[in-house]
Amino acid sequence: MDYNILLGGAAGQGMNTIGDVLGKVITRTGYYIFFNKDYMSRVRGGHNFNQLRFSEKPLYSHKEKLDVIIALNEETIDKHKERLMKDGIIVASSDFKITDEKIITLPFKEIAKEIGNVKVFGTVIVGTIIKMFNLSLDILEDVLKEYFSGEILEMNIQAAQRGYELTGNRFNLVHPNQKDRITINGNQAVGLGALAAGCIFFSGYPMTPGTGVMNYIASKQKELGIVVEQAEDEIAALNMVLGASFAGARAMTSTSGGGYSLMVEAIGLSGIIETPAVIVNVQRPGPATGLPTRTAQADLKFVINAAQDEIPRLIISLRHAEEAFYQTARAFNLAEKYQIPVTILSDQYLADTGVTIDPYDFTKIKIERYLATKEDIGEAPYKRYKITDSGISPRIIPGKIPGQVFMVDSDEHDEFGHIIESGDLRNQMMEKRMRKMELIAQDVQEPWHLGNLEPEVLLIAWGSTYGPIKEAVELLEKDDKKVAALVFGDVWPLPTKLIQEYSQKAKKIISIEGNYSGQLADVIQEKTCIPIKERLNKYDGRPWSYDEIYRRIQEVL
Amino acid sequence: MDYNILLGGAAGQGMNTIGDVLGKVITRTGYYIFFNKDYMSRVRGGHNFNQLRFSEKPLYSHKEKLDVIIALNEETIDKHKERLMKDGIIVASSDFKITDEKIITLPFKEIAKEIGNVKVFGTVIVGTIIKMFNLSLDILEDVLKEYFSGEILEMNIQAAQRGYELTGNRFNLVHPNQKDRITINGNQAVGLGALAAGCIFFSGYPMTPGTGVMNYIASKQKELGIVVEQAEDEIAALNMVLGASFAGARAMTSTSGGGYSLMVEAIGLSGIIETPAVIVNVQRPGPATGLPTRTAQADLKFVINAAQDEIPRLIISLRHAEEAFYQTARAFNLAEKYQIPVTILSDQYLADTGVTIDPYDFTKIKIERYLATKEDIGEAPYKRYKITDSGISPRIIPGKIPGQVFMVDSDEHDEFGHIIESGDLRNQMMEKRMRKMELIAQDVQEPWHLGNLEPEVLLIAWGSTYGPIKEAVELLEKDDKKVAALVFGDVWPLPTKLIQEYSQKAKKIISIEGNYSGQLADVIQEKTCIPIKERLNKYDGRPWSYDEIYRRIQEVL
Amino acid sequence: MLNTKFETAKETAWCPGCGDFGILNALKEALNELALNPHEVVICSGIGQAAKVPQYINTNGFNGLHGRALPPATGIKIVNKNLKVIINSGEGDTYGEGGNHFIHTIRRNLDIAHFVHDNQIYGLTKGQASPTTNIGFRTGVQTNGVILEPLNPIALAISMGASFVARSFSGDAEHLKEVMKAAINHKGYALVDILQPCVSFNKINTFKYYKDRVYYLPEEFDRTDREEAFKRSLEWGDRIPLGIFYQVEKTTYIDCIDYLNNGPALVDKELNPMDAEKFMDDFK
Amino acid sequence: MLNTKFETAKETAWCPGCGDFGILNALKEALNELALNPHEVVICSGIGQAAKVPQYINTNGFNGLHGRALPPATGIKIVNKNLKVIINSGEGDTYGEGGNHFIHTIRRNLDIAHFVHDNQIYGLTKGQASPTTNIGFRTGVQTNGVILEPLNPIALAISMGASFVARSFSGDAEHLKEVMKAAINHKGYALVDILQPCVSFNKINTFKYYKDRVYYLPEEFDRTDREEAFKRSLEWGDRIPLGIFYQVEKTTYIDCIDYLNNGPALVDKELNPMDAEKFMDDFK
Ligand SMILES: Cc1ncc(C[n+]2csc(CCOP(=O)(O)OP(=O)(O)O)c2C)c(N)n1
Ligand SMILES: Cc1ncc(C[n+]2csc(CCOP(=O)(O)OP(=O)(O)O)c2C)c(N)n1
Ligand code: SF4
Ligand code: SF4
Ligand SMILES: [Mg+2]
Ligand SMILES: [Mg+2]
Repeated sequence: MDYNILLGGAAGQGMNTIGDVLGKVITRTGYYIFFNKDYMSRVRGGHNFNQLRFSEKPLYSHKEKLDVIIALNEETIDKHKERLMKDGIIVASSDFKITDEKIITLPFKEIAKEIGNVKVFGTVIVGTIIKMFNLSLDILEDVLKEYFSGEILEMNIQAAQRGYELTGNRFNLVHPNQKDRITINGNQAVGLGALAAGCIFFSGYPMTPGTGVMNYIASKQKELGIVVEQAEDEIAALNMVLGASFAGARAMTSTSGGGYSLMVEAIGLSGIIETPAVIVNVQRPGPATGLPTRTAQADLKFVINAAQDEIPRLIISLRHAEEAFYQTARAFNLAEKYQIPVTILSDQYLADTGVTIDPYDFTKIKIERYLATKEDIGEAPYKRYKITDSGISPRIIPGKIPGQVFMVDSDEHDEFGHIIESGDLRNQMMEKRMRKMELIAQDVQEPWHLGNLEPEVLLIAWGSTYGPIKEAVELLEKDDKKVAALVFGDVWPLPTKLIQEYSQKAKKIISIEGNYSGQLADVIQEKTCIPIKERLNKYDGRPWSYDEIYRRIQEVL
Repeated sequence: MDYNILLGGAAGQGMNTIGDVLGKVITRTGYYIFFNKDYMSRVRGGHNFNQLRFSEKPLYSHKEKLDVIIALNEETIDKHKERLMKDGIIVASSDFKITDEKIITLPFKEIAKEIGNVKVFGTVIVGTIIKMFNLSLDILEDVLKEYFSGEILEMNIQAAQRGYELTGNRFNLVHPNQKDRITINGNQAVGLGALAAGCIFFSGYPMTPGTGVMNYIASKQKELGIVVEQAEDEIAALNMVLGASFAGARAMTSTSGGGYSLMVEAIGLSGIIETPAVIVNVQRPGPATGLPTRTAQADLKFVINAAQDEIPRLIISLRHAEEAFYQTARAFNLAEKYQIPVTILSDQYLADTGVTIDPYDFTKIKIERYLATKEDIGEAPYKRYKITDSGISPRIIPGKIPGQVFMVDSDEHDEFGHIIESGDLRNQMMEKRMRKMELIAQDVQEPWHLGNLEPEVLLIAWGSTYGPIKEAVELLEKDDKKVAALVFGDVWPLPTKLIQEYSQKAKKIISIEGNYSGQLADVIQEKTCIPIKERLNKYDGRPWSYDEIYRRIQEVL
Repeated sequence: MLNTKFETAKETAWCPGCGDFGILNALKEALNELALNPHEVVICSGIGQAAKVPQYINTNGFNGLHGRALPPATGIKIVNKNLKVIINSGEGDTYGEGGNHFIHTIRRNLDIAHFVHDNQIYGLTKGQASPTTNIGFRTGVQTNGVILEPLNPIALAISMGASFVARSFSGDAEHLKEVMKAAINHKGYALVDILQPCVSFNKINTFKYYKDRVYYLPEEFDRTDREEAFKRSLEWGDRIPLGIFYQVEKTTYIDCIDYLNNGPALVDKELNPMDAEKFMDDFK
Repeated sequence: MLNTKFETAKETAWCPGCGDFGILNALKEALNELALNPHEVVICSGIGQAAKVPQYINTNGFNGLHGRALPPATGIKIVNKNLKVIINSGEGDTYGEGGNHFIHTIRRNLDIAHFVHDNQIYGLTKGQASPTTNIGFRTGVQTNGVILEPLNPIALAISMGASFVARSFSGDAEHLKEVMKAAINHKGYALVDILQPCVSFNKINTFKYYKDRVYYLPEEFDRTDREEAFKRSLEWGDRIPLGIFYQVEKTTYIDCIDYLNNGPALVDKELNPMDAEKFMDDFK
């Protein structure tokens, strides 16, 4: 079973709450949900929609076909009814003028008015849906209790009951039983990962869709006794993070492409002062302001090459909310291990989409600081940039070892961090820093492999396209197509083993990306000279869905 | 003949004036000079040196071997005497304590004191050198008249004469006769090109070595009635340029890598609002502050990929002061033709090196504005972003056509520049903009070819390495090596015809670049999948010299 | 809809009740009363709710980057002094991300008018503290309430030597329009900080909040006294002064450059490559 | 060479006669007299001649990007309140490229001391106008002389609500040292704008120029009166006041956050992944 509900209306109509409440009820009933949001860059009005798909099996993508459309306004029906399945239904308020055989209009607004609060209108609808899917009104009431209290809670419970009574059961479900899963989105997963990893300082400047990470961490700052500081701009944000990190804190910032642009110079700084930083870029379509609330995977080559000259760095793209948590924690460890900036590439699709997964295993998170002790560095004057075989120099933090001081310097410097002009020393320092890339390359994870082991067609992708591709590949395999996909998480330094291996087997390589030119394909060509000529690129600001990928691949096979 | 004079001392000792004056005398005598500067990031002290090479044939590189060392301090002798030819000489002040058979010590300081102004000390030395090379004291006096006046001039003329009388003729030269050439450095050539191209607004923030472009243009602002505005930061600089350009001005900014980092967001803006801008990045070694006064070619991949998402753009690297002038003018035309940001990549070596060339032919400069007229756009409301086959929309400037207004918008927009959310329109706009890349690709110039037409070894390079490679290839050809070089000027979009062609012929391809990893080689791999495995990379902040390239290529042959 | 040349058919994306509507209307009426034509005007903005103004008015517009409304305005005005250049943007845009441009644009004293929609919140990004948010205000980021001292734009502009510094309120259409006209007519840089209720994210500084507190600077207030202006600018809280705090004549940027002042606009200059040929002599 | 714990063997790259020497020496003496140890101190700077201070003193140092001295200082102080955080940088670095951080750092009121070497010129890049260069000053870029109104750091800081605002002069070692000590001891953000002759590029605002003009704020001057301080701050020209213009007690950033104020420094916190495990409940 695999149901798909669309909830559409204008900004400000409370759609997110309806979706969240419904999602919680469904999750607690034992289903996996996939809950994505399509919204405009405005606070009221316009046309937004959420899609809530659920199944007793894990879900990885939204889908096109709809079973239910819940229309908070008439526009929703116009825009989406084409996607409705033959036996699908549209649930609408009885004051709507549109007529269509699939529409069930119900007096949601009237009931809300009767209860005495127009705002409970959404809860009436939730009640109705609960009934249609044979879900539990008790669970719904539990969830409402977490959202509301007092009189408002009473009204909502009443609203739920009245909604529940409005109609009958429509979809015959036998509910599963597993109940302690979590439903989390990408921004929350990154935030939680950062908290688990011991991030004690966060500085950022709001930018959709990266703000969610800051919001999440801020919501826990008091409880954990950590600090989230809103900076005056993104330049300040990353420079504050570097100051905090220099002083010994695990520190992080999050933004989107425009803010990342402003951080570019400080990314170079992180590289040359060898001070760790974790920077989350939640991608949205550009150029410049672009489409603020939509999705893209179009900053790959930008973040790989951001800042003048060359530095060692690591770029991790996130494929799924599940790994987002673990990868964020890993980012902190590797940033400190190599004393480098680590960029986490997320995107709006991943960031705003709630998915149901097994709870994270916090015991798997190890905080590895790689700090040198007094004993490690000995009595001699401390060399912050000691030239070593690995390229990694022992790192201490200021103020902790009486008698030892050090400085970090954005100029090219000697082992003590003091400014130099010598070509020789410059070479040594550049080589020392870049040597770290060789070790990082060993820590880098090969792409995830999906599908056939001896594929004729090899799909190449990265980041959040993983989910849709996973479902598409499963369908293609059912059609007996010899298809495999390599979906990259770590993208820089580029892991090349599997791509070398599979490109030899496959007759055809097709990249699937969320950008105009096929950026990962370019990077693969740059690093391996394996030509990737067929490129499926999507850049309309919307995520790939598995059905779309399935269709497009069928076309080219 | 081919003489090489080194002038070394501390910052603040007047070395640049000595070099400039001497250079002018030599140029006016009919020689070609190549005058490069090696200086530290400080105002006084340290060790700086200039190298003045001259010949009756055009010169393209500095060289290692020296004929004369003029030592303003003792350190100069220590640092450079190894490079002195067997019959070379060192000219030093008689108060120096160092002894060496090649040293001629002369009482420069005493003479200056006798004249009554220690500052004329440098002119005494120039007088001496003039005599040694059998140059004309009259020409020297003419040059001095352009630098000084009144009493100071008198003292300098006296100093020149006294210096001239101090020693005899050392090098036997028969002087050539051609006399109206110019000696110009890369920053001046870019500035002059911009003025010729009708740049009427320049905004920048000082950053070595990019400041020279701003200084040059500023020096002419009053005479031409144009404006140079020093911005509060580089972000403001490029945004001002975009405002000015929107309003109809040809406008420009110059900076170095750190400043370019800060311009990244506005480069994306230029792309999406389709407003032309010319941005000069005079490269220096990074990361971050790096080595402020030294040279590098390490921002190539950075500038190609700067800014979130993708925009059409053109990157022109400068190979020589001669083309710097014409390419800058071309940059303005192409920026307006395609309504894009054009980045000019220069570097400290090119920027600060004076070379003698034939005067520029200003009649070759055509100012092509590509602006639409009232008639072009007609009566209907004007569409700034009209979707056309070429991707180029008719551009007008505000205020000129009563009844017509328009807006530019950093958000994704419709044909009128108004913010949109539609995926369809987004696709159309993205495609419209990126379609321009196809046309730009046709305007892009193939690399310069040097050497053999059927080479066994193919060298690949870009930008200012051109000069040293040119001389090195000539030497290798004299050794009967079948060597050719392709030296790229336009680097993005990458012209691929010649590289495709020559890579088929050559058995070995070697890239020679001024960066750590071989960035052009990477770009070629990305765009053509032609593997470039041998890479000679220099990243010590010093320029390649032809002798060094010659030696390194011999080693690998 | 008003009946001016500046109307457009475009539907706004603002929340019903937002103070931005009042500002947009006042702006259109001010332009209209000043008998300006749409093509003579350029409105520059950054990104934010306020910054959408150029989208909804029939003039030329430069809707640039967040925080960067002023530098393009500067470039435009320098190269074409004949355009009326107006900036409408949010206080986050202006005093937050764009703070550096704000202080340096004042120093340039170009003849431009700057209208800051000050809702004491980041509206478009859904309610984080802005530089003018009051201490104690709680948001999703400032979960314990704002602890940074709010920036006082009036005091700051006066300290930077701005030649026209005013405050108005989106809730008083007439006052706002008149102050806007004065700002546009003022020869030099003119700042108007406009109190603007955000009905969605600022439930503290509401229409009523402002209405209860604002008062008008008295007729006899001496707008040319900088120290007095500074003193008044510190008033904030129970009583919030509206009006022109400071206005003096001061040479503008264009005044200082002879050929800009007395010549045609830069963009009207004929371009000829040969004009620069003589500079080659320097290199001989 | 002085005889403090803060000496280093490193040769400076400054011009002989530069005012930066006096500032460096005063700083070392001030730290010495405050009985601080090198490892307890971090000096942050941007890029410029002034910004080389951390290179020449035996403390911890963060020599960051041009214009960006303050944000790292902010990050450092927030996570380790036990460090003495001092910023030394040029006026171009601070008020030009870094202007936005300057105004917002004041708002945070962290307990840090900020020493601005104000030579009214961009020294390291060889003599362009800085935000404080006087009108009319000619440079290679400002070929007709500066036309932008100079930024008045004292007035600006006072308008922004800084809790300690002072001016001193590199030519008066004793005064400078004492003001530095007061700034370091001040609980909260303390600005000292220091007049500093640049012998190479500023031939107008020389040692003598300053010496002839400076005077000391009188003993009886009331440093807690903001309006009076503002008034005094406008004095510039024939007479330039030195001293502490304004000093008040104000809650600092750290004061406002209970667990920072009463707990250990953030960097001394034990990190344990399990502390966050409970937050998973929110997602059930
Ligand atoms: C570089 C960059 N950083 C952040 C953002 C996100 N952003 C858009 S509007 C805004 C704040 C707007 O606040 P304000 O200027 O007060 O305008 P309002 O929406 O309140 O009218 C932010 C932070 C952005 N677009 N670009
Ligand atoms: C992003 C960036 N822009 C420009 C520069 C070049 N730069 C270095 S120092 C400096 C000015 C320094 O002036 P100031 O801060 O007054 O210091 P001073 O040298 O006068 O002490 C500039 C513009 C830079 N390093 N980085
Ligand atoms: S969020 Fe606030 S500022 Fe934005 S439109 Fe709504 S009410 Fe206005
Ligand atoms: S240039 Fe000026 S500021 Fe820099 S060291 Fe020399 S005198 Fe000092
Ligand atoms: Mg606002
Ligand atoms: Mg300075």
